[in-house]
This record gives sequence, structure tokens and C-alpha cells, in this order.
Amino acid sequence: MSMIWGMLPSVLMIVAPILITAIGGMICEKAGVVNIALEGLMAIGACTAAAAHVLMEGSGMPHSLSLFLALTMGLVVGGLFSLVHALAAINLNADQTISGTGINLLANGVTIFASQILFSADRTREFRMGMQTDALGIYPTAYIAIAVVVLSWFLLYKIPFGVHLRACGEHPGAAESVGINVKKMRYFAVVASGVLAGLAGGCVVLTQTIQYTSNTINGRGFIALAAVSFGRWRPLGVTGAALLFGTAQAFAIIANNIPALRVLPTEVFNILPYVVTLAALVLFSGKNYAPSAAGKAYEKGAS
Amino acid sequence: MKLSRQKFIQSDGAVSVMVVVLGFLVGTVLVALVGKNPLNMYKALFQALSGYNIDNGRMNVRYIAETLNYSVPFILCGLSMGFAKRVGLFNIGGEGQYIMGMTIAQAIALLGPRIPVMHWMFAMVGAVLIGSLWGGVVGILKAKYEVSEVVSTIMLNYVALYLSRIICLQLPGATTYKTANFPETALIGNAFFQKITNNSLLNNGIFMMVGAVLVYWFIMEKTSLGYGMRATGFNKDAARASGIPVVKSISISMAISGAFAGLAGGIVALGSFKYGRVLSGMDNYGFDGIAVALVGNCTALGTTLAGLLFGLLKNAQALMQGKQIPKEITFIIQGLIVIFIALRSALKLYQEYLDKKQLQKEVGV
Amino acid sequence: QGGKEAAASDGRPTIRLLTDATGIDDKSFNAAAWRGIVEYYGDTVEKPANRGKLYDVVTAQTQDMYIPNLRQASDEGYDLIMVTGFTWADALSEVAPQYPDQKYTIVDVDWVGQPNVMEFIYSEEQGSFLVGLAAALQAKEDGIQNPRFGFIGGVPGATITKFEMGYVQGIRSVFPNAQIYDYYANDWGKPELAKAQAKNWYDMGVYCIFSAAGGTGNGTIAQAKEYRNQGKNVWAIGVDSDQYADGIYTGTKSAVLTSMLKRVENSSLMVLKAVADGSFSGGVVQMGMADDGVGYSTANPELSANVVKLVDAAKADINSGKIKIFKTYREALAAGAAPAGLAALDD
Amino acid sequence: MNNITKTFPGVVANDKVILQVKHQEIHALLGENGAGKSTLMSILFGSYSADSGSILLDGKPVEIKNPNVATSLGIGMVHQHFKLVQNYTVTENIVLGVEPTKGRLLDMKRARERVEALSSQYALKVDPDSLVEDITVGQQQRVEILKTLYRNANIIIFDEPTAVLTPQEIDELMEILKKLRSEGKTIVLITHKLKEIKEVCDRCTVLRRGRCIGTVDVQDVSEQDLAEMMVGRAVKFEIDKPEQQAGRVMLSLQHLQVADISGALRVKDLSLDVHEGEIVGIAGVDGNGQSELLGAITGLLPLSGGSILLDGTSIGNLSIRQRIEKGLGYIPEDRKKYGVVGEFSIAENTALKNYYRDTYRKRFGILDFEAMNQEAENLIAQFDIRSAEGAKTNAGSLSGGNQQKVIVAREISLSPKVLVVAQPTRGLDVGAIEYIRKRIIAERAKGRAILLVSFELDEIMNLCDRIATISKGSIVAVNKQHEVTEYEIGLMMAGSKKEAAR
Ligand SMILES: Nc1ncnc2c1ncn2[C@@H]1O[C@H](COP(=O)(O)OP(=O)(O)OP(=O)(O)O)[C@@H](O)[C@H]1O
Ligand SMILES: Nc1ncnc2c1ncn2[C@@H]1O[C@H](COP(=O)(O)OP(=O)(O)OP(=O)(O)O)[C@@H](O)[C@H]1O
Ligand SMILES: [Mg+2]
Ligand SMILES: [Mg+2]
Repeated sequence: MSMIWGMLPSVLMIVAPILITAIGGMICEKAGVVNIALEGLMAIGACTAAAAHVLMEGSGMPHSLSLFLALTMGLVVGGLFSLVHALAAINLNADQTISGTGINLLANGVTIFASQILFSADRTREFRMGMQTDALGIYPTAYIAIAVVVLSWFLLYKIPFGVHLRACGEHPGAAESVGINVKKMRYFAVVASGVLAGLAGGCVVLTQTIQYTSNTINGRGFIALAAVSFGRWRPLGVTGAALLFGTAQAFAIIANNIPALRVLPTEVFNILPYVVTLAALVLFSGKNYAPSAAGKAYEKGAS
Repeated sequence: MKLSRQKFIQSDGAVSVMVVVLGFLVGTVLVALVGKNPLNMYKALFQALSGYNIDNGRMNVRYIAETLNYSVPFILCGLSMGFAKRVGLFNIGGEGQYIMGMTIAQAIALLGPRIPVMHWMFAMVGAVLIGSLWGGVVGILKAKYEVSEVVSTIMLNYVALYLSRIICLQLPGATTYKTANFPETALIGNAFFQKITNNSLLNNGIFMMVGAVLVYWFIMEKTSLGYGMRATGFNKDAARASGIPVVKSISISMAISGAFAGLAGGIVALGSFKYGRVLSGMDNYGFDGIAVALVGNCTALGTTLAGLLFGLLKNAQALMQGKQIPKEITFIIQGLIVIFIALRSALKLYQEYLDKKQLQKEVGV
Repeated sequence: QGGKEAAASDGRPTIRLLTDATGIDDKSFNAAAWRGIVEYYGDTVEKPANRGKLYDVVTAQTQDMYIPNLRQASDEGYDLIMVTGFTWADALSEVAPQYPDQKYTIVDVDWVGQPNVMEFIYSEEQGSFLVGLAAALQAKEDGIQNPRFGFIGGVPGATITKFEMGYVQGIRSVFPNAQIYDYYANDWGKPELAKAQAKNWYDMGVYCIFSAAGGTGNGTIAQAKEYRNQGKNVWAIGVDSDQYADGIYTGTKSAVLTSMLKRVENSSLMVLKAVADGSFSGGVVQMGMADDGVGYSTANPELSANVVKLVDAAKADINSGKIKIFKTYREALAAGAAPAGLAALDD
Repeated sequence: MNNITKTFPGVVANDKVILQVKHQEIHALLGENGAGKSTLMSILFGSYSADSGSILLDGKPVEIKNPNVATSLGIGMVHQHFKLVQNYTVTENIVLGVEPTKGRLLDMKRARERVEALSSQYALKVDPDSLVEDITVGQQQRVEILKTLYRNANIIIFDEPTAVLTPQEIDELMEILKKLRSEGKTIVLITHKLKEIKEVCDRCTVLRRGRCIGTVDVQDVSEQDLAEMMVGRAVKFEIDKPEQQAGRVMLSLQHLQVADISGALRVKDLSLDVHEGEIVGIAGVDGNGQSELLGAITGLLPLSGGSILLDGTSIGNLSIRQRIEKGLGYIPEDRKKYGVVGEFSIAENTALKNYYRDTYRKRFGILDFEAMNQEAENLIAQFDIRSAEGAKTNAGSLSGGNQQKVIVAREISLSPKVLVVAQPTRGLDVGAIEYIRKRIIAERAKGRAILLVSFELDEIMNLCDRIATISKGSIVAVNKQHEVTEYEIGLMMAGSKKEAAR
């Protein structure tokens, strides 16, 4: 039991970036835009944050300031790249999955290309010290994630802005007719998802490893995408879904440490989170919880 | 003049070509920006395309053959994505289907009866079947339980990766990275191709690929099955109300979609390798297939051409690196092309804008 | 560009390095092989002035590119083509006979058996023994009662088992009953798993963790840095290259106590010299400790001088055969040199 | 509004239209479908911007760039297709965009109070806490009206508000309109129902094909005059329908129970027979189980109980395709959703239900597109379908009326024994309406059994031999057409038995 409790900080470390990204994806879909570029945006954020941290840390900047600025830059660049998706999906009525796929592909090349320019290597140089845990052994990313969840809940359900944003994903025509600027709202949402994915990418590198490589994100963005629908487009549900993934990952480690479970192939534990998700999706299927206008282009004035 | 512009905007083919050209242009600028000579990039591409090495004037058909060979899995995975997309589904699961196809082909290659021709045929049939199972499950989950195919395919990709390891580790002579060598009867190499192409890896898989393209085109455009699927893809409700068995359509289409990717896995397994691989990561053909299909507009011909382009870029990677051009430029070009494809809808808006201007002039605003 | 056509007038050979998808920045054998090449031509990794003239590198994105990349390089007439890692063995076995005049070299493989292929294999178990020994001695010096140790591997298999067995035997030569944990992440690129496991073990009181897991191992180093920075006395051990610098968390203080060095750069240098002076020949070259093929790093000033002295002494014993190190888990287990229940695999 | 011109790709929706509305009047805007009424009002409301022309409010020129500006100028609009967020509550919908806040937080309590106050002030009864998806269409309309009132609108635009209401609800709405006028509001009422104009409107502006035909005082003109202004020619209101003897029972619904997708029972113990050569109409307010009834007959929804006999054979458990093969035809209510595949050509659409049969299918499942096109060309000629490129035209590019003709052509060409028809003329112009109704009556003459579901009582009264009134999922009564009045049906639609109505 104590071993499982001891794993909690690690679970949070793994969960936090997935959760932050998923919340971004959720906000985006709530406003009516599907963003499958989360994976690529995370990579871009991670690469930016790692590069920035290496360079600033090396210039003698105080450690925590450097970390803070690195995360900020990851977040900003993630947001900037998401503008491509926003432009395609919102202004040009493009197929949202296509522009998302494009960004994912592009991110593969751009991050490595940038590393080559900056560090003459296929990866960023390693930084000295990433984020530090607090007295409880927990990384700030966990608190960032919690803050993001609470904030998103507050934003979506407690203030007029959120009511407007959700209306854009359910019935953009209705929103437009009461004077809500659907395009602006959707821009906000797409950029928010880019910003959060970028931030999360930064969180991944700065807590889990020592540099950015082409392998750093490794499917987390797709897992976050799955967490959005698995969590039924609700902040709490998404949190639960992300926790499930994180815990299942940690379970592979716990299982390794319990002699009785070591007889099973490790792969069995690797598969676990995905099978559990599939089973849960089938079990709880039925009503469609997705925002009704998600994924559809909105043309002004159309009824 | 005006008519031709309109025709151009409405022609998917012309726009795709323009988009590809644009992608290369931006790529060229990037190469120049990092201080490398873009000409070298084009030399590499030209060599991968024609086999002709501009620098030393040597010709080697093997390069053409390798480009073709690389394009086989791209095209097949593109067909996989395209088939699903035509029925209104987004199949991100090509990678998992590909992995399962690869795995089963390897298993049959090592365990199956060693009868010439029959053996590899068995293996391919196995790959196709497991691919269609892997895709069909997604279809059934979608049609029956409304599980988003995007989510379930992502999950099944990982399940496939690890399941493949579990299976392959049980195969004869398996270490953690490879199995024993395949018997001759399981290989799909083609001695004639090897002879005329200076020992390229080009193999009988290319015939299967061409067959698959024809099957794709035939099913989609010519048969009543394809008709029902296209109807389902365009308007699920109308299709259902008209008696088209939508659940079946969706399940079958995902199964067929998976079959293409499964076949790709089988061909790569038995065509490019002489032993079974125990994967520790993904080959990414399945994911790239998404882009291939999108660039090719999900048509048989378009996907084939797009797959050839991707094969060309892949084959050019090594040649580019030899000329100090980073291979990542090919990923950037691919990504840009797909993004430009997405922006293609802007042309439609532009056309509407022109029409409207025209009308306003007629009305005299 | 590249190739024989551009060979230097001073008769220095040309070489192309072919790597797997991880490329020359993998901090492992690719990086080391590249380092050796660059050094041979008098360049530095930061400023490879002759790159593209005398030497270059091509990275294969997927494994089906191995054979075409080999053939392509062979077409271009390099004096030597170098590949790294056992995943290239089958591709090389296929291509080398087709280009009998082309010289090849491969690292980590001894079963290609072609007259035009020079094969290098390293005694990883020897180097691993040294780092295990160093860690154990350092623990003893630190006055730790019953210290415990960890090993994190990437994907299990015979090669990684050599690392684990050497490490285990090194520790056990000091603490015969030391508790040793092991874990295979089943992936070369998941640092978060290594980090979570490392934290878990350090929290349980593990003193030192050796990871031979590619990018996954970065997680171990990251965790060790954090804990050392917080004042905990825990260590990570680097692999292949000297990872001292990767472990630096402040000033010259590094969380990487030592690294198991596998000097693939020596293979590059050796084979290039052999090509240059015409002594190149096919066959297996065993790079043991005696040949300076493997070793351990003393870069970390916190590695006590006394420990260094004792480890260096052990080196002599290994060379003289006084210390025998088992390469496989099977043998080690049979000889009682490794505890039961480890996750290591022998094939 | 002065000289308003607005073009869409391919259409001039408004062509130099002039509209002047006085204070505190109810001003009718009359025109056929597609005449440009909604477009003109969307411009006034700021949803569209005009290509040219100007708007004066109280004599001052205003620029209405978006709905916000309109709202702040006191202009409100009740849209033809309600602009309500389905999974928001009534209150949330009403206050959407101008939510009361406490600090920066939503103050839903105050919102609710405001809604309740307004609702009682104008006698617009709604439950503020219900989700919009759970309330009736009539109630949704009240929500829309409350939305404008909540925003203190002085000018309220109603876009075809009565199309979806029962006669009683229409009466209520007329009262509401008058009450609003007496409270000082100015109202623009879009409609093509002349009776309503005569009843409540002060003046009327008529549009035809995007042009302004003129503005008249309602008192000075007759319904006939208005109709001619609207259509541009003399119109006939009634259609000829010869008397005809009904034959044997062709469609028999017995004790049907049907649940909607969320599982709620929407059709309860419904029994009804339709004979050869007769048209039976289902009259009722939208949302009283019609969709579920249609779903159950066509196979789109599963039966929870009861049975359906088609020419004596039970079809209740058959697949949709099997039902079609047994002779069931269906003209769906939502043609874009259930009727046509927009990306398919006309030919592919007319073959949608029988493409797999031998007519179009050669060996190996290959389709004979040549035969499909030929058949489609026949139908195009026969049904007067107007298209740019004949059978190869994409159905999606056709106008609504022509899409409907494609569907009608397909269904009729399959010679079904039973034809189920839902809202066949919704959203069509007068010409198309006449044509479609004639075809339906022609089918009756061929001895088809026809079940017609419509929310327009006019249509039911005009076409049907017998009328079954549905309320809350059950048939209230079945009457011969000539034995019942529109008013009586209206009462029954609201739930009371015919006896009670007398
Ligand atoms: N967003 C749009 N894009 C293109 N054409 C449009 C659009 N909206 C309306 N139209 C066209 O403009 C014309 C006028 O349409 P409008 O909706 O104003 O007519 P209406 O008089 O309100 O008709 P109805 O009685 O059917 O509501 C029609 O031909 C219609 O098809
Ligand atoms: N909302 C819309 N967006 C885009 N195009 C539209 C829209 N509404 C109508 N159209 C197009 O405008 C044209 C006219 O359509 P509409 O249905 O108004 O025709 P109509 O003149 O009313 O004919 P009909 O009497 O047959 O209905 C058609 O080409 C239609 O596709
Ligand atoms: Mg119309
Ligand atoms: Mg209208």
C-alpha cells in the first residue's frame, strides 16, 4: 500500500501534462473546433521550453526564473502554432482533421530542424535542472494541472464567457444571434488549446527528462485527445480519464515491483490502459456527449 | 481566362499539384535559410525519381525501384485511411492495423506450411484478415456503441504494438528484436526485379499494391457495395432511411480499410525483411497514410500519386543527408503540404467571393 | 560530393556512418562512433569541418531503409562504411557479399563473418562490473549499511543482460548479499517510466541506479539530479558515453557518479587507421578492457580517490583473468554470481 | 429600410427593397418562399450586412453591423429556425449574451427571477429550469419571444412564427402580438398566411423574388388581392380532388408503442388503418409523437410494442430495406437529412433505394450507371425537375423544391403499396406546393394507401380523406374530412376529445 502511495507523485508527474493538454482539447471542442494537433503542439511546446531553459540557464539566469520563462515561451509558441489551425478551421472552413494532421506532421520536422539550428544536434542540449518537487515530493506541474482544471471549470460554467463559449460549440447560430462573436470565441478556444498543449509539452520535458528529443511526446497528445471524449467533455470527467491513464502507466512499474506479477509479460501491463479505456467506452456508451457543433465549420448567418 | 480559373479552382487534381509545389517552395526557402544549397535537395529528389546522379552522371535504376518500393506501404496505408474517410470515418488506426498485419505475416511465415507460393499467399491472406479484424472491431464499436473511431483507433494502435511483441516473442528463434529467418517459401522477393534493378528491395508486393488500388477503385466507384458506402459517408441518415444497412456499411468499410493497412504490414514484413521483427516502436506508415490519403483526396489515383510522392521523399532522405541537407526537411514539406491542403477550402471561399462580385456587378450595386 | 571522388589528396580514407533512427546525438554508440570519426580527421563534433568532404552520416528513419541505405552508400564509393548496432547485422550480411571490394565495419556484432567486414564487439560486462564495483565501494565509503542498488534496462535482451550481469557481479564482489532491483521499461524512449521507478527505488533507500536504456535512462539521471540537489545521497550511473556532464546540477556537482564507458570511438579510429595503412581485414575484433574498449569514468570529483584506486586494481584482476565475469544470466545464476528473480533475458 | 440590396453566391436575395414600419404597428412582410423576407430581416437584425442601401431608425441613419448593435437599438428577432441551445435551460437561453452577474460571476438566481417576472407580465408561460430540448415547439417560441423582451426590444421581428403552431396556439400568439403592441412595441410579422395578416396586422409589405412589390393598408385589401401581389398571378386555393372509393386495408398499425432515442415512450397504444386509395392525415402539433410514429413505420426506430401490417404481412421487425421491398415508400420530413445525399448526382439519388437490384446491377456487383442515368433522365422529364446538368447534377446544388421533386420521383417510381409522406411541402413555393400535392393525389388515384403527416392544417384539410388527430402520442379521434372543422381539430390537437369540442 505504501508503495502505491509512494507512487502518487510519479503518477501526478505523468498525469499532469496529459491533463493540461486534455483540458485544452476540451475547451477547444466545447467551442466547436476539434483539435487533433494536440500531439504536435505539445512537441512544439516541449522543444521550445527545453531549448529556452537550456539557453537561459546557461546564461546564468536564476533557475526558477529560467524555468518560468521557458514554460511561458513553450506556451506562447504552442499558441502561435495553433493559430494555423484556427485560421484553417475558423476562417477558411477547412476540414479540421486535415489541418490538425498537417500540424502534427510539421511538428515532427520543425522541432528537430530547430534543434539542429540551435544546438547542431537532433535534440536540444540537456539542461542542468528541471523543475523541483516540493516538500511532498510533488512537482509544480501537478498544481498547474489542478489550477487549469479548476480554472477551466470556472471559465466554462461560472462566468458568462464560458456560457458563450459553450454555446458556440452547441449552436453557433444561436450564439451569433445574441451577439456573441463566434469566430472570436473559437479563436480563443483554439489558441487556448495550443497554449495549454504548449505548456504541457514544457511540463513534460522539465519534469520527466533532461532534454527534448523527437521521442519526448510519444503519443501523449493522442492520449489527451482520447481523454477528452472518455471524460465526456467535462473537466472532472477529463481529470478522471487522465488519472486513469497515469495510474495505469504507474501500474506497470508497481507490477514490476511485486514478484507475483513479474511472471506476466511486461507488455500485458503496457496494454492495460488502452484496453481499460476501450472497455469503458463500450460500457458507458449510449448518449453522445460531444458538443453538437464540434468539428463543423460555421458559416456566418447560416441557419 | 475566367472560366479556366474557375475550372482550376474546382479541379481537385490541379489544386493538389499546386499545393505540392507550394510545399516544396517553402521547403526550399527553409533549406536556403539554414545556409544549405537547395539545389542539392532537388538533385537528391531527382536521383530518387530518375535514378540519375547529376553529380557524377551515373545512372542506377535501383533508385527508381526503391522509390516504388517505399511507396507501396504509403499507398496501401493511404488507401486504408481513404476508404474509411469516404465512408465518413477518420481512421487513425492504420498504424495498428499495419502492425497486426506485419505480425501475423511473420507468424505464418515462420509457422505456416512451406509450400512454394502458397506459403506467402497464406501469410498475406493472414495479414489482410487480421488487418480487417483490427479495423472491423473499430467499425462495430462505432456503429453499434457509438464509440468514436478516433479514440478507439488510437487505443488499438498501442494494443497492437504491445500485442505484436507478445506474439513475436513466442515465434521460433525469437530474441527481443528479431525472430529466426523466414523460409524461402515465405518471401515475396522477385528475382526478375532484383536482376533488372540492381538488387533493389522491390518485390511482388508492388503487384499486390496495384491490385489493391484497383480493388479500391472498383469497390468504391463501380460496385453497389461502394455505392452504399459512399452514400453512408456523405449522408448517414439518408442512407439509413433508404434502406442501406449503415451499421454493416460502417463495419465492412472499416474492415476493408484495415485490410489495406494489414496488407501493407504483410508486404513490408516479407518483402523488405528476411526475418521477423520484434517491434519496439512504430514504423509510422499508418500515420503517414493519413497524410497520403488527404493529399490524394481519397481517390484511388490521387492516393497512388500521393503515395509515390511520399515514397520519393523517403527515398530521397538518405541522398539528401549525403549532401548535408537535413532529412527533417522532408517531414516539414509533408506537413506543409497537408496544411495547404486544409487551406484549399479557402479557394472555394474565393470562388464564391468572385461569383458574388460578379452578380453584384450585374445587379449594379 | 562525398565518396571516393572527393577523397583527400593526403590519402586519408573516406567514410560514411549509417545509423538507426536515433542518429548521432543518441549519447550512445552512434555518438561515440561519430566522435571517433570526427577525431580521426582532426575535427571536433561542434565544428566538423571536413564533414561532407571526407566523412558524413546518414540516419535511417525506419528499418526497411537499412539495406537501401547500405547499397546507396556502397554505390558512392566510400573507402569505408560503418554501421552501429546489432539491428544492422542482417542488412549488412545481405549487402556485404554483393560489394566484395567495399570495406565495411560494424559495432556490437560478431556473426556477419564476411571477409570485407570488420566486426567490433565490446566486453560490456567488464565495464559494467567496474561501475557496479565503484558504486558499491562508494556506498561502503559513505558508511551505508546494507546498501541497495537498482538497474534499469530498455528492452530486455542478450546485450543489455551483459550490462546487468557485469553490474550485479561488480556490486556483489563487495556486498555478496546486496539487494539488487531491476526493471525493464520495454522501451528505449520513455524517461518518465525510468524516472518514476528511480524515484520509487530511491525512496525505498536504493543508493545507486545504473540504467542501460537509451533515452529512457535520462529519467534516472533527472531523478538523481533532483534528489542530490535536495541533499539526498543517491547516484545514477551513466552508460556508453561519459554522462558526467548530463548529470551536472550545479557547478561541477554531477548526479552521475560514474559511467560505464564503451569506447566505440576507438573502433572508428582503429578501423580508419587500418584502412589508411592497408591493414584492414575482415573478422572480429574483441574490444575488452585491456584494449581500452570499455572502462569507467572518473570525471566526477565526488568519486573518491580511494574508490578509484580499488577499481583500477580490479581492472588488473579482470585483465589477468583473476576475476571472471559471466555474460549471461544463465551462467551467472548457475555460478551463484547473480540473485534469482531478475528480469534479464538471455536472448 | 431604403434600397436594400443583398446578394448571395448565385442569388439576388434582396433587390433595392424599401420597407417602412411605423411606431406601434404590426407590419406584415409577405412573400413566397425564397422571396427574401428572412434575408431582409436578417439585415435589419445585423446578422447579414447589406451590399448597399441604408437603414433609418426614428429618422436617424444607423449602421447595424451585428446583432449586438441591433439589440442595443432595441431591435429583437424571433427566428424562423429557433436559435436555441438545446442542452441549455430556458433561463440560460433567454439571458445568453447578456447574463446578469454578481461581480464577474454568473448570477443565475437573478436571471431566473427576471425570466419569471417577464413570463408573467406577458403571460408567456414557460418553466425557467427546463432544458430546451425537453419542451415543446410552442414553448420554445415563447422562449424566443422572452429573449427579445429580456433585451428590452421595442421592435420585434417574427419570422414565420405560426408555421409550427396549432390554431389555438396561433390564436394565443395573436393575442400576445396585440398585447405587445398595446405595451408600445412595434412588430414586423413575416408570414405567408393571409388570414393572420387580415386578423392582426395594420399594414403589409409584399416581396416577390427579392423585389418590393408594394406596401398596403391591410384594411383596404382582400386576401385574394394579397395573394395575387405575392405570387404575381391569380391563384387558386383549393385543389381538385375527385371522390374515390377506398379499398381494403393496406397499412394497419396496431397498438403501437414507440420510444424515442432517450428511451421515453412517445407513441402510446396507437392504432390506425389506412386503405387502398385513401389519404389519411395525421394532424397534430409538432412533438406529439409524429416523428416517432414515422420512425417506427419506416424502421428508423425500433418498436417497443404492437405490430405493423403492410398488406397483411407484419413488417414491424423487418429491416428498413426489407420494408421497402415489401412496398413501403417514404417521403421524409427533413429532406436534407433523410431524403437526399447532397454529394450524389440526381441519378444516384433516384437509385438510392433500388441500386442493388437487378435493374442497376450487373455481374460481380458492378453497377450500371448508364441505366441509372437513363432512368433519372426519364424522371427528370416526368417530374419537371430543374437542374443544371441533368441527371449528373449534384442533388445538393438543387433548390429545395427540386430536391423534393427528386425524392417524390424516387418514391413514386418504386410504386409502393403504402406511401408515408411527412411535411411534403414545407419550405416550398406555391408552384412547387401545387405540383407536389397533385402528385400525391394522383398516387391516391392509382390506389396507393397514403399516410400524410403534416403540421399545416391547411394541407391536411386539403388533401386527406380521413384525418386522425394525434396528441401526446395517441390518436384522439379519426374523422372523415368533411365531418370536422379546422377549429375542432385544433381543439383535439390540444388534447380534448371531439365530443368535448362540440
Ligand atoms: N446564406 C445564404 N446563402 C446563399 N443563399 C441564400 C442564403 N440565405 C438565403 N439565400 C437565398 O436567398 C433567397 C432569399 O432567401 P430568404 O431566406 O430571405 O427567403 P424567405 O422569403 O425568408 O423565404 P422563406 O419563406 O422560405 O423563409 C433564397 O433564394 C435563398 O435560397
Ligand atoms: N443557406 C443556404 N446556403 C447556401 N446556398 C443556399 C442556401 N439556401 C439556398 N441556397 C441555394 O440558393 C439557391 C436557391 O435556393 P432556394 O431553395 O431558395 O430556391 P427557390 O428559388 O426557393 O426554389 P424552390 O422554389 O425550388 O425552393 C439554390 O441553389 C440553393 O442551393
Ligand atoms: Mg425555396
Ligand atoms: Mg425565411
